[in-house]
Amino acid sequence: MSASKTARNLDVDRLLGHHRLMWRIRAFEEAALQANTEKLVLGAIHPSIGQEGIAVGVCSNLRRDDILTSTHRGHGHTLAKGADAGAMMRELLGREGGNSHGKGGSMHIADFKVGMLGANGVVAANIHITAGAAHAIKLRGEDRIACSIFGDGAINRGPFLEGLNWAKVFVLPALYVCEDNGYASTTRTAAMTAGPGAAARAEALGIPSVEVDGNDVLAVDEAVADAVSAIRGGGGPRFIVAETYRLTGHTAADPATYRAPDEVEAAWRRDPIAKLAQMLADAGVRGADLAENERAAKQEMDAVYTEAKAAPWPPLSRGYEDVQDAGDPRVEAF
Amino acid sequence: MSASKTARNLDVDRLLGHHRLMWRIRAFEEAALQANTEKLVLGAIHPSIGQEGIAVGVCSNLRRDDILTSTHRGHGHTLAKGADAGAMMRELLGREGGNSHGKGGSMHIADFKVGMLGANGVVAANIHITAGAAHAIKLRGEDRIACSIFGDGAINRGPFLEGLNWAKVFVLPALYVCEDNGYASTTRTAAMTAGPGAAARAEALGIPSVEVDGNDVLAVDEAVADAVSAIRGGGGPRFIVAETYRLTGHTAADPATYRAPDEVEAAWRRDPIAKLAQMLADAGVRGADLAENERAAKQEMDAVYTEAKAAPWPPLSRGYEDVQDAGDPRVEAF
Amino acid sequence: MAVMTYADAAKTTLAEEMRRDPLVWCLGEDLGRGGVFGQYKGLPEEFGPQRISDAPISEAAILGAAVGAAMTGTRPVVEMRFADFALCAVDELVNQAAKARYMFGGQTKVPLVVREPMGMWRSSAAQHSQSLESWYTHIPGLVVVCPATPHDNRGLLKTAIRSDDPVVYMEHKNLWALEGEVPDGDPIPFGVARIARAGTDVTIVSWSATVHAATEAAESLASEGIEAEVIDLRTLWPWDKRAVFASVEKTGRLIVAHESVQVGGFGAEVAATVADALFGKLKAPVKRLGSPRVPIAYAPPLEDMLRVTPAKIAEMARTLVQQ
Amino acid sequence: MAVMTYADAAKTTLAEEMRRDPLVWCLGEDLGRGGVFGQYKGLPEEFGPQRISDAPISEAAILGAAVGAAMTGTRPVVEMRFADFALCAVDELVNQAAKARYMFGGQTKVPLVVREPMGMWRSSAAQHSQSLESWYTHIPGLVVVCPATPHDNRGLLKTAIRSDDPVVYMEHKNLWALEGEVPDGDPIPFGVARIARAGTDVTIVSWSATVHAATEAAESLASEGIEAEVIDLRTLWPWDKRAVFASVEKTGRLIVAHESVQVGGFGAEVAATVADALFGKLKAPVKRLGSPRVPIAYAPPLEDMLRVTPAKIAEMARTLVQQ
Ligand SMILES: Cc1ncc(C[n+]2csc(CCOP(=O)(O)OP(=O)(O)O)c2C)c(N)n1
Ligand SMILES: Cc1ncc(C[n+]2csc(CCOP(=O)(O)OP(=O)(O)O)c2C)c(N)n1
Ligand SMILES: [Mg+2]
Ligand SMILES: [Mg+2]
Repeated sequence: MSASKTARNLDVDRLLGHHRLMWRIRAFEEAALQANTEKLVLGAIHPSIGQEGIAVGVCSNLRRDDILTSTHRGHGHTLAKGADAGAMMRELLGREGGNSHGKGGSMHIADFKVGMLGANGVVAANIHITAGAAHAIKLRGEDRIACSIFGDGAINRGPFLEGLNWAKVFVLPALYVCEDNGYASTTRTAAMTAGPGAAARAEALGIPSVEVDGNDVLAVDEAVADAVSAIRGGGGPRFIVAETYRLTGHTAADPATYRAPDEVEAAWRRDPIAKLAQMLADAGVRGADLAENERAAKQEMDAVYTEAKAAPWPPLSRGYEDVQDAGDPRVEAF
Repeated sequence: MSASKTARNLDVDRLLGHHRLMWRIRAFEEAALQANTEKLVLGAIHPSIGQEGIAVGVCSNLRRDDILTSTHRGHGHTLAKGADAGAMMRELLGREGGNSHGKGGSMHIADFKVGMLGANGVVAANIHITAGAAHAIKLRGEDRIACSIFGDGAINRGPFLEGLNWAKVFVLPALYVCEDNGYASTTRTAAMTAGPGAAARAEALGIPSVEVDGNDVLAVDEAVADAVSAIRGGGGPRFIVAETYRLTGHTAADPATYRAPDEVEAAWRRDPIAKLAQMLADAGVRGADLAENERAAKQEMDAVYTEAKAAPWPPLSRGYEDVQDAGDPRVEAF
Repeated sequence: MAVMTYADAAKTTLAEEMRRDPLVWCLGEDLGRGGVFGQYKGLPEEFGPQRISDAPISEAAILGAAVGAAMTGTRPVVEMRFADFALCAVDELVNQAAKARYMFGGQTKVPLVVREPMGMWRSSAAQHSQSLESWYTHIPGLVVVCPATPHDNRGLLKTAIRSDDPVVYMEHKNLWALEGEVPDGDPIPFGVARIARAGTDVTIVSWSATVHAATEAAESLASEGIEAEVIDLRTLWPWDKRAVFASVEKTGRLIVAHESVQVGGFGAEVAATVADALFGKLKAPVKRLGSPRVPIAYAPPLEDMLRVTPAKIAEMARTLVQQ
Repeated sequence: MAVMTYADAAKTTLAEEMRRDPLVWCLGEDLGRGGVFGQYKGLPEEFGPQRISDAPISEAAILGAAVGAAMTGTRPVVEMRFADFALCAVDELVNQAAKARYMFGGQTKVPLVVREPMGMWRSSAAQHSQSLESWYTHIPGLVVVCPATPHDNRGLLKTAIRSDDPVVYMEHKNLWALEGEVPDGDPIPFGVARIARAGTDVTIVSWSATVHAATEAAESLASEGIEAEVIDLRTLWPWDKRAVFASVEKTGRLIVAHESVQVGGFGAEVAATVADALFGKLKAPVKRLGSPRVPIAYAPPLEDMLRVTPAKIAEMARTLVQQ
């Protein structure tokens, strides 16, 4: 164990929990990819393999009643916030018993019971929603916080400016986390992003910002812990940029040929799960315990997937439910 | 003449021209206010009295073939870009012979002949349009530049982020000028604007920025001259914040009771025209010459107003013109 | 019961609802000084800056934040200032507010009122005059309300604020100063039209300010012996087909009149629905009267050309009753 | 003449137009790698990154910049990726692009093509499936194009690029892979419908992908002795009233079928126009067939429920011809 690691004052139990959760996310994503291969998911799937450290580092600092919003790449965040993997997989497969009865699918994965107010198919749209959730929390005088995770591509959309300005002007309990994986679909974000970066933009809005290695779950955990305690103390919004890499294509269907193989290989060597495993091994955790986390996660998600495949389609009556209270949505009504 | 003023190396002829143009703008605005009082203008008028230094300082560095876009408060910019005051006043009165045949009015004042591509009724919308104009200039390999003037309220809208990022990413010949008059309608912009300010936001997008006293036309002139030469040299976009104050209400109909009288009085003591007059007097210009600028401007705009009042309404046939090439817009066509 | 303006009817109602329910709050530019049309005058003093909240010029954030705040247990009333500026926040309204309940399988609702002052208002030109109510009728999840009178601006706003649906609430700028009796009574339910004037010869369906043009037309027609029935739909989604069918079954003739552009306007929905449902029972073709497909001009004579006036409506009615 | 896909027809045309006119350029996210649907594959190599330009995720800037670039003498082709994302740029399209020419009294034109891939595409859910063509028909200044075949995706795109109007060009995502013959001939003018299938008993008017459902319905109806005439409008503004009237005068019956939501859909415009113009000449009421007023669901069975299928169209046609 190196000095710097000792300095970090490792909480091995907490980190073992992180390791377990990161494996659960990865195994869930592997199952989702499998579902795509088997054509049981027809819409787009955006796996978060390689980015698990951020989901876990962020959400392990959120309470169940704190609010989280996410992006198209939201499975990991949702699981980490405490959603049931079975309900999520049923949702991905469009089945009854999915979180949203199969009506939203992967890009709209949500579990309001655990404060997860939805992934979003529109890049950056969750930034405003989070500002509003934080605004409601403040109006209601609660001590919850609202957190938004989004990608590095999102920082070029208007809501980044408008939403962060909003959160700061109204001194809202909001945490903004940018997952900087270097890409927006097939585009290197650096090529389309002016200036010194996301953190500088947030600072220019008066929001204290830090940059962390998103593949180091401990670093994320610590940065988020600091930010969350400042926010809960009434200090207004905080911003975190977490650098990472997506180890798969943009979607399950994307071969990602726009990236050089050695770039991807190098990224695998920074795999956040392996990195944490190494840290735990260095701290004396037995290889068997780490392997067990992996095995258990895979077994769980295999079962989840098998179970989801067996779940029924939602009944057609669901199709007309949950539209709105006013009026009759059916064509025959007209 | 103080040392600092000598250091500025006054070009008296140029400044006398500025003085004349500032008076022309003010006299135009006074006539527009009169038209509002006489109910010859029924839509909103946003006078730029007190902000003339920016219009003149900016536009005196633009060539006729450079492009300018503006806001709801655009009369001064348009005049300074070289538009004909008579056509403008006819436009404000909705008359034939207006720049747009009376179809756009004050908030859409434009004169494409002199590169003035329009005021805009939507705050910040001109930021994108300017980026696009600059993009076209670059694609065509021209040495023109495109300039956008907008208010301090505009920096909280998405286009500020998206448009400035765009201009920087594509290294476009674009000049962005923020007229910071402290207010957005009845709201103190500071209360709704997070962080250190407009310049910091532009810097966070990698755009070199300066802050100047917008009531000092010479300071504006110098800052813009620097920026324009950098831009024409291929250096990409520049940003200028010019502090000022609007000496009238937000619109001709606004009594502006949300401002303390002494705040307004203090602002009158920083009247940019008086300030320039003082500078010129200090430099030895005769009071009579300065008075002549004022007199001539008032006489011109009186005549312009009288003439516009006598102008005919646009013929009804104009109503169906300029919609689009495809299809027939008339109801009877259907 | 009191006589008050259309603007005051809404303001009084808002105050009542805010007193009743501490979770109702308003957000928008310049609200702290009473709003650009004075629709919030006095409310900042009573409810404070948190519940009558100023906002930066950030329409997308205003609406987007309201979506998040609605999903988090409050009931925001959003002020968009001019309906035209709501075009800066369409993703937030259409992709987010309208769809959240369905996409999330009923896990949430989005109780939200979006006030969008609409319509032509002398020489406001192309970017401050639009009427896009028909757009919102096309979006599943949204309610669309277009009150024409002070009375309705009370009863419908109450219903809108209490509704769990996102409601696009479009007040006509030209009606702010209109006075009328405003009874204390119950909220007015969505989907119930108002017979603005009874008649037997021709039905005129309308909403918002054009209802008054239709009523004026009906009065001048009456002097010629033509009795027009004027129906004010009040809400476009849901809309009161039953009332419209009942009227047209009686008169056999229908004109749908609205200020917005005729092509693709909601008049087409009403016309197509009636022409289908009452096929064979009509004495004349169903007619529509809307604006030509032209942006709104600034010069008064050109602006007037685009208006649906009492004269145009009466002229069309005269032609119809001869059939 | 060649057989090619709908996607390739557009790509080939774009390349031809870009070779012809150096002022034509494309901008949008991921174009440098050929676009998300491969619609631009190969073009970056031929035309370089300046003319096939990547863009940040900034729909509002993409469209807004295109407006400025169009007013400054170039002819931008804007890629919006999914029609749903165009909702992030409505001010730019509606308040700016559509109105500039009129507001500025003809001082400028805004020659601009906005490509908006539209429609349901298996399990894309509520934010990636919308068809909002009817919105754009309601906006003065805009042209609205919805090609259904590879042939039309060539001829209409040529016209769109050469047009001086802002054109909303909506390709259906489900048609990208559709193959068909693409003659070399002339651009196809706006406002001219295509008779997709001739018939005498009932007219089916449609556009975009639903044209194929209508044609399929017509084929199955033919086996029952019912001859349906299928009209593909191709452009919704302007739309070919003449062709529709001529057909309905012959058949006496009309169905308007479209994928988008029925309430407030463009089908209402066609239906209301025809029911008015041909009043007394119709054998049956004019019918519409569109989606229920429901956001688009993800689960395949629920998504299917919303579709306008050949079976639904045929069923409606059968009922009509009995009248
Ligand atoms: C407003 C909007 N524009 C475009 C898209 C299409 N899109 C989906 S994901 C994506 C890239 C997002 O990049 P980033 O924000 O970095 O997230 P990442 O995919 O890297 O996690 C794009 C452009 C979208 N969903 N929404
Ligand atoms: C998108 C949008 N929102 C709101 C308005 C209404 N509005 C007109 S001017 C104005 C204030 C603008 O303030 P600022 O940008 O500082 O310009 P100033 O009026 O001070 O010159 C507002 C809110 C608008 N025109 N456009
Ligand atoms: Mg990314
Ligand atoms: Mg200002």
